[in-house]
Amino acid sequence: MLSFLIKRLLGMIPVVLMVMVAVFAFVHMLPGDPARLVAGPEATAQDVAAVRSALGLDKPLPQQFLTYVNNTIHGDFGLSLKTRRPVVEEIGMRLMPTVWLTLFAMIWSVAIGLLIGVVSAVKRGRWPDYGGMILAVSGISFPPFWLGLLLINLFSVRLGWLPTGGYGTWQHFLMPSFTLGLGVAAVMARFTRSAFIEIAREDYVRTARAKGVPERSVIWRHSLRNALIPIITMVGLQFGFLLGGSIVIESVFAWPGVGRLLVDSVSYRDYPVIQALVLMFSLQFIFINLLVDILYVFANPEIRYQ
Amino acid sequence: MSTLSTNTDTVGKTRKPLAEFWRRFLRQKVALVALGFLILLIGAAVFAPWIAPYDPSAPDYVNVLQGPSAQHWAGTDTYGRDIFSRIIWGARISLAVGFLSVTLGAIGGVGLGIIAGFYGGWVDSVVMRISDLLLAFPGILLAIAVIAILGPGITNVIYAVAIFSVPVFARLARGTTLQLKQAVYVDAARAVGVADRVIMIRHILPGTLPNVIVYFSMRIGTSILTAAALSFIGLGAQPPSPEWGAMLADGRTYMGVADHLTLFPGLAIFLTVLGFNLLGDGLRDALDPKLRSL
Amino acid sequence: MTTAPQDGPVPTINVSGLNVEFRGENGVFQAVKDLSFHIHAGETLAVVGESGSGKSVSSLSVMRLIEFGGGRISSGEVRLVGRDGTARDLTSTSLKEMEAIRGNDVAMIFQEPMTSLNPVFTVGEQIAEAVRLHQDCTPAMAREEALRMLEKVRIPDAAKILDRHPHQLSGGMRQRVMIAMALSCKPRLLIADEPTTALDVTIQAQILQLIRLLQEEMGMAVLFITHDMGVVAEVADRVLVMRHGEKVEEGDVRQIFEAPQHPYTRALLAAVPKLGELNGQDLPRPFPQLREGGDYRTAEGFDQYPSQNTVEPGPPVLEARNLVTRFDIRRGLFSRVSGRVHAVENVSFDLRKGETLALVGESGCGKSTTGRTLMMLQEATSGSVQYHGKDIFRLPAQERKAVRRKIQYVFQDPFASLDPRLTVGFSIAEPLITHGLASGRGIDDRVAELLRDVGLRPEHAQRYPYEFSGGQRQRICIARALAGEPDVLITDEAVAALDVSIQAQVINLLMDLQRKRGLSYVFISHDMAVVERVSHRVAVMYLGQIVEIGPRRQIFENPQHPYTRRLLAAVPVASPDARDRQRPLIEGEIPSAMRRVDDPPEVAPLVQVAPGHFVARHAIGSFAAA
Amino acid sequence: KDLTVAIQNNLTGLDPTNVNDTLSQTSLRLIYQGLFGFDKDMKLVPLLAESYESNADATEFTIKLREGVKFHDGTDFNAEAVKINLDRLRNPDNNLSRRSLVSMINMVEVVDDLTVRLVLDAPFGAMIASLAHPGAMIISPAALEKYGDEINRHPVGTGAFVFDNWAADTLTVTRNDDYWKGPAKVDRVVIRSVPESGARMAMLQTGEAQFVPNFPPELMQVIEKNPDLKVDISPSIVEYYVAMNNNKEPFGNQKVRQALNHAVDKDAFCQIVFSGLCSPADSIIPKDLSFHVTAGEYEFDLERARELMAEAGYADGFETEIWANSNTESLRAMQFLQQQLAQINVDVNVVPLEAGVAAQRIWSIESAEDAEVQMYYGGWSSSTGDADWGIRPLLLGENAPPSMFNVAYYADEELDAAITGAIGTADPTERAKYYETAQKLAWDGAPWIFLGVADLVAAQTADVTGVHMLPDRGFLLEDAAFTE
Ligand SMILES: Nc1ncnc2c1ncn2[C@@H]1O[C@H](COP(=O)(O)OP(=O)(O)OP(=O)(O)O)[C@@H](O)[C@H]1O
Ligand SMILES: Nc1ncnc2c1ncn2[C@@H]1O[C@H](COP(=O)(O)OP(=O)(O)OP(=O)(O)O)[C@@H](O)[C@H]1O
Ligand SMILES: [Mg+2]
Ligand SMILES: [Mg+2]
Repeated sequence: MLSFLIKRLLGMIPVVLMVMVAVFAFVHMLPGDPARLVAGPEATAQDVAAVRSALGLDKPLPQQFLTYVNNTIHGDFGLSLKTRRPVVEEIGMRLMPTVWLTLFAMIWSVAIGLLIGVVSAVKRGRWPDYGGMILAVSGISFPPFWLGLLLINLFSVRLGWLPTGGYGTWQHFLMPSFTLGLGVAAVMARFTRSAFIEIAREDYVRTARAKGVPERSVIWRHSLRNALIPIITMVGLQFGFLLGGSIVIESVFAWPGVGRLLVDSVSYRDYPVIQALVLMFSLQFIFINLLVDILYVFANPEIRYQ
Repeated sequence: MSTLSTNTDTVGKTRKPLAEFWRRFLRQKVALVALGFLILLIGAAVFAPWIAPYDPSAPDYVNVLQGPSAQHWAGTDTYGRDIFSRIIWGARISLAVGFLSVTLGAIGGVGLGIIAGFYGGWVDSVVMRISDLLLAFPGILLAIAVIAILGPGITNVIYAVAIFSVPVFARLARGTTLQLKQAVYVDAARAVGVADRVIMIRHILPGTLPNVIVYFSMRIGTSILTAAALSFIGLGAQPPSPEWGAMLADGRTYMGVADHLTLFPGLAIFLTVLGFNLLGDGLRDALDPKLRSL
Repeated sequence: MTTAPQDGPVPTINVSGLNVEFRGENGVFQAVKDLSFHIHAGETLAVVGESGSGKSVSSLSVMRLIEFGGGRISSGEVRLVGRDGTARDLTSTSLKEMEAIRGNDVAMIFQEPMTSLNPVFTVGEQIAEAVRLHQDCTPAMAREEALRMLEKVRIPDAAKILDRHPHQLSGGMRQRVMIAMALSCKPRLLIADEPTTALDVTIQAQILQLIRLLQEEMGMAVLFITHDMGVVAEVADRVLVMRHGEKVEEGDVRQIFEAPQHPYTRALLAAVPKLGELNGQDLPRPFPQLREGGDYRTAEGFDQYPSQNTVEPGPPVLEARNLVTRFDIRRGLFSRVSGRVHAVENVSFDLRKGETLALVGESGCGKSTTGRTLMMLQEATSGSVQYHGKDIFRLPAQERKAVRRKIQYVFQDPFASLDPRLTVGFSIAEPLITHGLASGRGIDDRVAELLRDVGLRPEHAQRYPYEFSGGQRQRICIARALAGEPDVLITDEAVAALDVSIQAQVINLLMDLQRKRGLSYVFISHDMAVVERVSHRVAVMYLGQIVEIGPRRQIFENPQHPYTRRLLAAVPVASPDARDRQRPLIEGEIPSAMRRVDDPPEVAPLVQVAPGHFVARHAIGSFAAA
Repeated sequence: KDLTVAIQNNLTGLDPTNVNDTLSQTSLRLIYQGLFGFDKDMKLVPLLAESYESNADATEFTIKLREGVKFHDGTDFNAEAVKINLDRLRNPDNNLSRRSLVSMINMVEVVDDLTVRLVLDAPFGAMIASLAHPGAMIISPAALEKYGDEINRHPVGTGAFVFDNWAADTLTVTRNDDYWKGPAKVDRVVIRSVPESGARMAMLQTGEAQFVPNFPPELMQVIEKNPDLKVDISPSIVEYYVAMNNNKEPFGNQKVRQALNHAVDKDAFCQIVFSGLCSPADSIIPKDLSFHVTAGEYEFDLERARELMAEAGYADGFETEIWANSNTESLRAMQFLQQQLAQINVDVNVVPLEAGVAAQRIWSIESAEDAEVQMYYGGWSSSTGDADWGIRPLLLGENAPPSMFNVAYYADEELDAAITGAIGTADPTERAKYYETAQKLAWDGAPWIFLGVADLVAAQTADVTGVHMLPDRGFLLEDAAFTE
């Protein structure tokens, strides 16, 4: 187990390096001059030139890249070009809101998704199936910002039950995590249904019934455990998407998270922040992948660490 | 004695898998309805110039922001343009983006995923590491990168969305392939002398399809919305071409004042995505002979 | 023929007028028609019949599991006397109530041991769950009970096995786990659906004895489904013969064996291969076939076929030389090879045109791996295989494809070797298409012909694998292998899943093909009686090595290696008179073929004891050097 | 009670000398003050200064400072503090983005504890206006000493509120009880960034925010229906225009430029793009900027436009491209222009540009010859509140990109002379004359399609008073109070 972990982590080093090269290439390929944006709309050409040299952006690219790699290895992510706060701090204060939001959204949506998926699979071809699937499909078809605004209108403005946005108490989590999780719940429901139908005809399910296992347990214990592999894969992927992909929701609900930071940084060409964020996303992705692989083993002992 | 006791019946035809698949698909009622709707939609897109009652980009400053009426079934927008006509014309763009981008992504992804899973070794490593890289990059960022490099416009949006669909399809397909290539029937095909290429297409690809189709149909919705998001930051369809997502994004500042601006494009997206998803479910079920007798 | 309740005690189960149907696309299919039978406590009813005759469906109906497979009990009554002594009709019991009956009053051992255990739970948990469900006890007590059951089915090292997952166990062990699970609640009725079909004779002998012992201990009624008349003779008190979903005959085991009434039963019995029937004969000989209306008791009632001398002189078609196939077991951070499975170790043999070489041995001895290596499905560690003098491991891709057509393989697991997403017709057509052997309507015609050849109907081409019974699937696989018109056919337990009559037909078919086309066979089997019928030569494998190889007659009449003798002794004899219920249980599993890297097995050339008859004289596993 | 203000974007920093966006600058006015400032009508008022004098040619300014003012950290405000601040800002080594405000200063002299004298390199009539800009606000010298570069995160000024906390999207300040004008009436001010306009409106409705500056005009109806809310509409100094690249054919032709001006219905522009909360432009600078005069009118007249086009040899029109930053409002404006110009056969291709791309393709070009821009839609506000910054960066010949913002690449000698003449003097009447000439010349030359000056819309809860928007889109919160 331990050696498996170590091996997996070592195997990811090239990915991280590739991400670093890619993100560096990416930010420098983006048209747009950060010096110009930093210097501000009223800056003259000289101002811009001064800013550029102060930021070290006038150096040859290979040199900039080496500096970037060197600094990154030493844990120095530099200052945000935009706010001049350390990048670590800039990301640090937005990370947890995003992580909590994602977790919260993930937990309820996976739970609900599984429930709908299983019920649909079990009642296949009957109305709970159609109902569940149409519900699930609606979840994906709703443009999130539209839904978000509708929710705010209903629960905050009309009913006054929930705050319109911002990060704080548990009430603050309800609407954003609902909006965010809806798509995931839909994906989960449909994948669960699909995986579940595959499993339902396996011989061992029949064996379970033959020994008198109650139908509920046949479904939730014997079948679901086996259907978990594709489900876990999907959860992993969705999780990755959510952490980086909650941009729209963070905007609508004024959530101080990293998704918004990313978009802001891109439009500001805030190189250090973009680089650090993408690196963080990829690390987090690697971590989730690892977790998924570990879960695989728990879900299905036939899969060995390879 | 070489012919054993048999009831001599009519000679059955060896049904080709495709024909068989069709026969089963035709029994999926909901999917057929969805297919019907989508065909209608595609028809509307193709024949938009004849169907749409108004020019989708002709302004009418006298009649701006009007609610639905007999003249304008879905009302008018800020410029007094007929929203219904815009939705019909917009189907061209939204369907193209939604469908083409995901199709491209799926073809690329599934192909790579199957090859990676089937051959394993370094091929697998390379394909999977690249897909990890793409996955680790937030999708919207990737899209911005593609468009920043290729320039804005709807075609490039299609490429952008296609590229960031690739890794997930690759993963899905690879996962199933890893399972299926262990199957005895793959060995059996190989023992008969079937080429690797044919094995991948005939025996492994169909096995990956149920998951791929489900994801495919969901992805279409996502990509319509992604295209909308890109349109919104100015990287998508060129104004004044009517793109549903852009219409929705535009109209949202009028929510509470002129709700029909978001309602109708929202509904169009909703129904289209719903259609693709239900169709996807139907296809999935038709592909799975095990489900037949249920 | 109805089974009126007889005098004496009430039978544990009484089935009357059972009808089961499947609703398919092409209308309703009646799988079981008006079936009636009963079994008393302590009694064993064997159900025999050809593949697809409705044996499994009947038993699943008794369990009310048929509903989950798409079937429906359309009428009939299944009256079971429960633990509390009251009889109730299971067909009108709600599915909810059935949960308390299943596993408790009725338990079932399934036909497929490999897939019938849930891969994600430890076997201990799976047994303990059954205990917990029906007995009021704590988890710890259930676990205790599970351990006791495992010991009872004589799994060595039961305490350790308790925490293993199914994939870590061999087929034989899994089947014993299934039995332990079924018996854990001491059911009133045990249904065993071909519990030993997939197993080799030594394990089969163990399991049969085990069921019988436990039956005596617990006084269960046993419904034993099989197509092996040897097994029937061994275990049954009464026998029920089924065909096309109907009961054709029922009676006491002696009566059935000695005075069968129905022609089908007679045909069945006539087809039973009996070990030693070909004593004194050098050549293989097809099974006699009962003539229409012929008397099964006299040789005159049968069409007899002459011995076949199909072996052609000349260079061998296939020559295996010092074939070695090992599997590395890797562990740890740097994937160090920590052990090797010596699945095939230094195997050499020739195969001539028109010859059948049987490969026999226990489960896991490397038979399939040898076959797979010959097929180039498994890379050989070393050694060579020559086909018509060409080393097939070193052929260019194009020639390799051609060779693949000429050497065909019938896989051990018929269900797994058919693509579930393709119609069987297409699967059979695949070699034709691949090698361009037919086109257009020609394909359909050829497929229809092949299906008929193996005793199926042409319209079966449109069906999917899951719609067939095990035996039907096996025949489909044979049809597919024949489609490419091969020279060499490697059949891996090709007839193991077939009922005797079909088995005889298929074997006769194979031999017929051999005669007509000069086909050569590598016939992998654990059924010594069948092997005796078909083979010219026999190779006995043990732990990856050939321990004895020679002409069939030599091996059967004058076995030299102790292992060969043990194998022959374990074969059940298809006569109720021959049963010896006091035979001691053979304990344990066969030793593992996995070894440490630095501990290779001893290999040595075989020693010739008679012309063409070679025997290993060096130590292999538990057999010491002689 | 706390006052919560919901704004659209995140603040970019807390060092006034080093931020560029109006929102950050205006928010910092809570904490910091300059020597001069603006009242709610953008009229220059002295704050930390009491009065000033200048010599005739606008090269020396002597400023009298207010007495008894203390920074939040207890440091005294005095001439030395002013010198330290101005010297810090104008020192090129410090790379402060607002350096251009004071770069013309040659020397800062401490005359006595409460008097400073600024000596300039060259005459600069707009000096005092520059000092009123938030970029020239005064920071505590002790804090500068203490925090160095970190001053960006630890602002210490003399304003009505003391810095409390700056998190990801919220700035919190608390009342300064020692404020020299007397303590403010609210305990705390919270400035939160809420990107979606719909969400900002919702916050007003639920009472989570009391003031929303830059309120989208299209949502006014909602506010008007709600008795607890009100809107405040005031004129701005943001003028919208389309710059036509004079180096590109056919925009080098004055007749074409004038034709385009006649072809656009400016009232309709105001209606469509700003829901009517806007007035058509009548000069190159907005009405509320000092020295504004009405320069003329290009009435909406398609006949006249076609005539002019024909005269210029473009009767059949031409094809061109319009660029703008991509946001809802410019997209709307560009589509509107596209439709309008189509009436005289000018076929306009709309190209919205993402902010970074715009910066690259419009402003960061190597030289004027490389410019690809044909038409550019944008708005401009003079952040110093002076006509100079409203004209010079946009129309002076030498100020074409990359040096400044003359995207029209307009170069007219007479106009250039008027613009440079105006900064050569500190005498208001003389400056007024120069600017009148400049405005007339530029209007006639038509380097732009003159569009309109948008109104400012701010929404607030009815129980709040004393919150105002400034014409440059900033806001004043100092006098905020709750009525009970
Ligand atoms: N789920 C099903 N759907 C449709 N037909 C089925 C199904 N299961 C079984 N059958 C059909 O019912 C008949 C009886 O099958 P059954 O499995 O009982 O055979 P069997 O006697 O057990 O044969 P074998 O010895 O090969 O196991 C066969 O013709 C089979 O094709
Ligand atoms: N891919 C593999 N990796 C590791 N070990 C394997 C592999 N395939 C087979 N083995 C091992 O090789 C040995 C021989 O297996 P093989 O399947 O050839 O046995 P067999 O004689 O066909 O047995 P059975 O009668 O049960 O089919 C067994 O111990 C098996 O566990
Ligand atoms: Mg069966
Ligand atoms: Mg085998």
